[in-house]
Amino acid sequence: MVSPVLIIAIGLGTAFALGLLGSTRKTLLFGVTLAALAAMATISLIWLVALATGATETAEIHTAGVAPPFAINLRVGIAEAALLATVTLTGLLAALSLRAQLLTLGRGGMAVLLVLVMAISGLVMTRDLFNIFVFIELVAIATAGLVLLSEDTRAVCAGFKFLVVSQIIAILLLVGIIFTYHANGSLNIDDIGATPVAAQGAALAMFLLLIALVIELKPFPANGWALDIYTSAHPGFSAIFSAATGSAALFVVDKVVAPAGAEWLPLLTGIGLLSFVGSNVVALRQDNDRRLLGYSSVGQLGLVLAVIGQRDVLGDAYLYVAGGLVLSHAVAKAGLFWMSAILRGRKLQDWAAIRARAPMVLAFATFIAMLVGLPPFPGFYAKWDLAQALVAAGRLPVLGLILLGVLIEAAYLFRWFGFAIKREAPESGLSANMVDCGITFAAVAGGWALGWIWGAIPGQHNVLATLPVLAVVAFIALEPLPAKLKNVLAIAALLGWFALVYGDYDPMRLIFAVVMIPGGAVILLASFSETGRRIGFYPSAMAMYAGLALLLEANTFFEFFAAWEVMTLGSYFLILRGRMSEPHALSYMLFSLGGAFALLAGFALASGGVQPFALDQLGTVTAELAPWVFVLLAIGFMTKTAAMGLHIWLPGAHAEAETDVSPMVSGILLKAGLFGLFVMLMQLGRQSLWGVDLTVVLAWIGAISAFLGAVLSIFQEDAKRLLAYSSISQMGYALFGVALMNHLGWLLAMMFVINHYVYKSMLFLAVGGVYKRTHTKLMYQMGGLITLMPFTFVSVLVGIIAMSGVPPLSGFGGRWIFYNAIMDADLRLPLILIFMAGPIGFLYLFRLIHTIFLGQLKDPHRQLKEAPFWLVLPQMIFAAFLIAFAVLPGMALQRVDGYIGSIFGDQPLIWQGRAITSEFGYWNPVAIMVVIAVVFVAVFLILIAKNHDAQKVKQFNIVFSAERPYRPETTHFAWNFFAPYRKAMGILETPVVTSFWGGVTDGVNGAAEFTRRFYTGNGQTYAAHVLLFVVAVYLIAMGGVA
Amino acid sequence: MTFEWIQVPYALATLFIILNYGLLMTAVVQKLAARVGGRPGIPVWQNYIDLVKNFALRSKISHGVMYYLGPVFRLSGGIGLIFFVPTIYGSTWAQNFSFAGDLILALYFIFFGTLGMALGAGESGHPHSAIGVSRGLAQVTAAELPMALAVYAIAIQYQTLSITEIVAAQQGGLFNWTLFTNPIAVAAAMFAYVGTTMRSPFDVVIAPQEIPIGPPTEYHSAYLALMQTNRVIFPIAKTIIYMNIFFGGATNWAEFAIKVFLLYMIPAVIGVVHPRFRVEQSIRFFLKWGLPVGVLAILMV
Amino acid sequence: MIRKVVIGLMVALLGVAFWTLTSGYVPDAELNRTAAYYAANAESEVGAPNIVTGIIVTWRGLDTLGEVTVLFLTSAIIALVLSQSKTPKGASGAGLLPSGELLVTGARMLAPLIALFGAYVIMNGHLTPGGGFQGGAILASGVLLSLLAEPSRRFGHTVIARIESFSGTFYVLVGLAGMAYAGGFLDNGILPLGRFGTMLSAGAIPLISILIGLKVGAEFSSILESLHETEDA
Amino acid sequence: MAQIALATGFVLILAGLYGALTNRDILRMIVAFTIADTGVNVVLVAVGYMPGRTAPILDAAVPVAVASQRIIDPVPQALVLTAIVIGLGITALMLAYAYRLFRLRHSLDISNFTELKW
Repeated sequence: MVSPVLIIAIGLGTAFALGLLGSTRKTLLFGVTLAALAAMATISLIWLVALATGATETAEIHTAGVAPPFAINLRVGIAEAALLATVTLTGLLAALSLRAQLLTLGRGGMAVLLVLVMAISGLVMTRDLFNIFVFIELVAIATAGLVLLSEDTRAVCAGFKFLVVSQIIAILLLVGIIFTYHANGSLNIDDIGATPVAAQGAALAMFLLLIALVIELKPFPANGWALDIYTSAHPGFSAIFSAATGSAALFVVDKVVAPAGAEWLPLLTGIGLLSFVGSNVVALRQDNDRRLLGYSSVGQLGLVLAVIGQRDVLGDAYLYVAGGLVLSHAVAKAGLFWMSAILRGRKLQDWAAIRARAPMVLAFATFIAMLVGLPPFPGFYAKWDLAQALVAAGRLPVLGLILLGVLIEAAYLFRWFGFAIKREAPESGLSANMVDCGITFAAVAGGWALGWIWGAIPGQHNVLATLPVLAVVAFIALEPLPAKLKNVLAIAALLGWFALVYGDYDPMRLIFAVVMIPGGAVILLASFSETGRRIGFYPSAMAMYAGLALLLEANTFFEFFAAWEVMTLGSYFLILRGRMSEPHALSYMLFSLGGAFALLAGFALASGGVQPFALDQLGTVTAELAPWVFVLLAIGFMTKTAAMGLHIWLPGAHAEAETDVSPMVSGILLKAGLFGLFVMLMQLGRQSLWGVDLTVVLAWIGAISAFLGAVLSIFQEDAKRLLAYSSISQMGYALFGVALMNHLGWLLAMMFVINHYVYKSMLFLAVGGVYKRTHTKLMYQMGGLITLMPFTFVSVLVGIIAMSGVPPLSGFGGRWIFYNAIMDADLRLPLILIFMAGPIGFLYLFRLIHTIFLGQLKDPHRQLKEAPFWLVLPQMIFAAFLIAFAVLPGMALQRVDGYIGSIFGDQPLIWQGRAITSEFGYWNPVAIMVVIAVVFVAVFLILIAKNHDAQKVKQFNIVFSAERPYRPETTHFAWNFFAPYRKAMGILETPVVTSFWGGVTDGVNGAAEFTRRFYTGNGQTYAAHVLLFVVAVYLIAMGGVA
Repeated sequence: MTFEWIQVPYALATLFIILNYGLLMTAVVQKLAARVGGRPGIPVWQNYIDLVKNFALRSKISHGVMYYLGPVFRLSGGIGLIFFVPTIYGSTWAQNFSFAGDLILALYFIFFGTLGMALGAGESGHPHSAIGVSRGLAQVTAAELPMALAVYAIAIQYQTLSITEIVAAQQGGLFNWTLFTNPIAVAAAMFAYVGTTMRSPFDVVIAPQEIPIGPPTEYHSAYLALMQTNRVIFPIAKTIIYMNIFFGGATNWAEFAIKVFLLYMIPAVIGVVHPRFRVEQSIRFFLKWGLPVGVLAILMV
Repeated sequence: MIRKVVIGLMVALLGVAFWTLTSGYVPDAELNRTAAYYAANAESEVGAPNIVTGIIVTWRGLDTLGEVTVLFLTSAIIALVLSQSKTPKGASGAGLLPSGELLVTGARMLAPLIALFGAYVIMNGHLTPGGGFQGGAILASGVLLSLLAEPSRRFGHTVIARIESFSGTFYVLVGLAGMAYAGGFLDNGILPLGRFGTMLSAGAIPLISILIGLKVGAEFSSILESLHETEDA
Repeated sequence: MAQIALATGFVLILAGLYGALTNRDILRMIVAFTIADTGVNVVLVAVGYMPGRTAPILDAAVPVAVASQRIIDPVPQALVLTAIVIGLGITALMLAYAYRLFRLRHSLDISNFTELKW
């Protein structure tokens, strides 16, 4: 094992020795620089591997041959080694990114870079307070030098501002160090901690020391100086500044706070949280990519600072959590900065240029997922463990603020991603070259590797190692194949997985599994109509299905949550593919994350920090916590089912998605929320909070969703939006059913799971097929398509009959169970809304079929053909199923009924032959079907007997009060179809919820706009901010001590 | 209850009786209304004449499949409704096919014909038919609401959804009728009853004085004949439901004839003396008056 | 004005913090354990009578290496900063009047003396107050004198750069040698401690002092020269 | 005695900070920071001072055996040396920056360099 001191020696020695090589042979100089950095990185990695595998112990390195505290000593443990590896690798890659500038400037620049990397490494290793000061100053000076490598002349101003603040930091730090020395008689960190001395002023000295180190972390709002560096410096350097310097500075705070004592932790937490939330809020209004990354960086540093402040409760998980966050941030931020070197434009919209290169999009997605803490990246595991620990310690406000910050960060990061995917790409906005791309992908590889490592640590559940997620990775690799081939593989994968697992599921889970997995495969049939390679579709779709598959497999809270997040991420990418879906995908993502955070908090509350916690132990949660767990989980799940109030993401997201995506996200994805509700209610049962039965609240929400969803649906002009609102309504029914907490209510919800999947998928495919032909989704622009698209018409007709509950199709079964279910329930009032929702549902469905297929055919549509075969095929499968399911509901429901009976301990339905009898009524689907069919055929025969020779006339062969209307094709009645309804009940259409969320968004954005005026650009003002910050924290801290 | 072949002729016989009763009764009611207005009115056999005439018409056109099927849906809806509801309590043969389903089936099957009719008229391409359909649907959804609530109320009251059992519970005296045991539910239901029989003030959809809109103007010949057939049996089918669940049902055909006639007269009488509502006024009316009564009904049970 | 008041207020509040430190300050009556260790072991461990030099060069040698690096960085960066905004060609120093003979001669006479003094201070760093830094600064002051006396004169950048690089590299190598042949990085025990209090004693301290002196002198000279080249902007 | 030195150092620091934050001229700011640096150095040395003792150099007057009773704390002296050099380095760097800024804009008023903001 080589000594880690060599990292310092090599960096420094090479920096000095470059002068001996002469200043003209610049390529040689650069080569030597790279070799030195590579050697430093290699040493770090050797140590990292050795320490991680337990091959060696934490190394204590003494300088000058004397033991500490009398000489400076260095330490390399696992944390140090990981940071060293990060620092040196970032340095190496940054050198490559900066190659043009370094080659121009010659040895001076290279020497400065080497010294910078050396100094950051030293900062990580050293255990001596004053030595920390020396290294900090080295880093500061080197930073001021490397800032100048930018072609941007504004960098000079930024560098000066930075120096001014460095001076203030140096002053505070030195005063702090010397008085700490005076109080403790030692400069060695471990020594200070080991021998507590209660000298007067020691606390104040420690305060000065800590606050100086904290300012080094660029806390909001005293960070204008740092942001200017991010904005103007060369991105290659910004990567170091953010990833390496930032991580090292955090580690220094961590080192120093250990001896300082736990009483400082709340202060760090406070500063960290303020910084995290504040920076992210300000970033919302940022449109310069690098400055945005800057805000994000200081935010992330704040987050980790807050985590450092929680080290007292994190215990053994501390390194895992803080490390996960730090490394995620370092890799992602460095990668993003390097990527920004490839982009020519500096606006966020200019990132649309990366769309031309799929791997770049993958890279961008990877980095953003890492920053937000989504699986399978370390930040995700860290977030989970952090939440567990915080809740176990009762620090819910801290968790709340952290999650709020993450949500805001996700808002601007995913908005940015949306820009990249959807905005118009600037011409030649990309100056890609092998080296820059290579560096970026090194970061991507690093990110995935970290994800694997974090999952593989014993005691964790490795998301990446599960079969479905591996399949997703495989589909990323398969991207170059043609879409049709990939589609075959995708269907095979889904069916294969189902064949693998279906035997293990109870009937209820099995129903969900059938809907989600083979159900997904049926919808994928429609994807055969796509040509080309369809880049991005399959990994996203498979990620969603992987999430769903894992959701059903989940045994522990963590597995459930991880699956949930995988599903969310995949579906977000899927939804974003739609033509106009940018804002909707964003709101989908934000609501989903918000909901996921509610789940996270709920799970954490329930487990009390015990990991892993089995899902079926949820019921063991203590009585006073149970209602809160219930509330949090229910909010999380209802976000997914788009219950009223949390629904505004759904219409846009479902309506603007691609033709075959809409049925996936509507027919399948919504069921995940229902599944969650089932799992929750099965374990928790009824809960009351302040005397209110929470299931009653759920029932009310369900009823309101069912009603308002239907009302809003009838006013839509866009066919897919109509269906989307209808989903809100349908999920409301299901939610109501679940919330009834009786056997039949649950059976009702299960029936909705099946039915809604079938008819909503079918209708979305049908409308999608129409859209493919007419290129419009606005119903009043269509009409009379029945003869041109007969199959599509049939599927819509069947869908509508089924959905509105009219006998004889399967929707009626749902209604029948519903009535029997409510006979048992004491809930009366919400029923009124449900009763109203039923007929209103009939209205919008009629409108759908009428305005598209009946009425006047529009001139531009005269030559239309039936929808593509691959779109029609699944519809026909669905239609056949609906009819079969209507006649034989028992084939799916009987076993579920038995299973639910085993939960509630009753058996209200008696399945006798083909008839079903309940305590109150009876239902014989076969008889209904036969009677209706016979009557229908009989009447039909009478009519044929009389009118078989009816003259077929053109559609415009109509008269109106004995006159033929002039240009009848212009008189199709479709716009504002239910005008009387709008007149009578239009008030329900007032977008109250949308206004509410809009107000929230505007408020946050307004706060961001207001706050960022704070950054005047004046270096002196920034210095004053720093001083003000110090004084403010001083007053608060001393107040806290006193 | 299971199926036996004998039930088929039984059901057909019931249908036949109801059809003739309907043809005559609607004419009588119309005549009464005319007399109130000081006009002589139609002869009581006028409906037969119309039916025969329409069946005999030779000029017939078709706008397409759905147009063709519209009346079929419509009449199937009417006949089906009769078949799914027991007509005479206690009668062995007037039970029809009520074993197929209970009250809920009847309630939802009402929409079957409406849907088919609307679709058929829609395909005719006449813009005004769509206006008529949209008005009719808009109104009926609001009007049916009190009925749904009332049904729920009495289903809870009798703890059953089976029509036969509901009727059975009302036997043994006038005061066992739902009308007296649960007057609020009945009041609510009557809002729906009046609202859906297409009589003034809720008849803007088919009123002859309006612009001629809606399905009846689109059809002719045998199509119209089928629809006319339905026009006479459908209100009766619906009235049978009301009679069964609110007014003690009927134990024999005479009782049946009287009860149906009296019930049918309620909207007729109201219609004669009330001016017409526009659709949004109707909707507001039902929400403002019918709905609260319905709510009261389910709260009082 | 408001700005000044606000800043004044903040500075005053900081002053309160400092006042707390001052008023609560009690000078140590005894050396603390670290200082006591140094006092007790200066002879046996580093062999340098000047304990401060012993601390600087050996016990806290890493700080000193960093300190040298600070100067190295500064000089490199100043060269970078200034090279990017060179004054127009021909303007540099050309417009100045030639210095008087008296000045030039005096300066040339003094320069070797200054260099000698610098060398003395460096060499006696471990014995008396002084050392590499102080000596290096004195050396650089000789360069400064020359620059002031003869503004138009140019020093050889290359020579200074070579000295700078050589001394720095050698310093690191000496440090590594400490790791290989003695107790650890920058251990001065690679050379015999010699007789306490003599010139050639204290192990590698004189050697390191020389390297530091050369390095510091070269860096300062380089900085001065870079700044000098801009004087006429 | 020690407190006077400390107080002097602190006053210098505060004066320097006040000057650096209120003078808009970049050169004056740099000078002000130099004053503050000096103040820090005074504080450093003052902390190591012990009344009635001598410099930490072992010679005939201060034999090793009694050194710990005779000398002042050598550590702050070593630290201040480093601090001085680092302060000097940063000051030089700031001056170079000032020069560069002046070349850019022909102004030394810091409020003129605010393109980067928000």
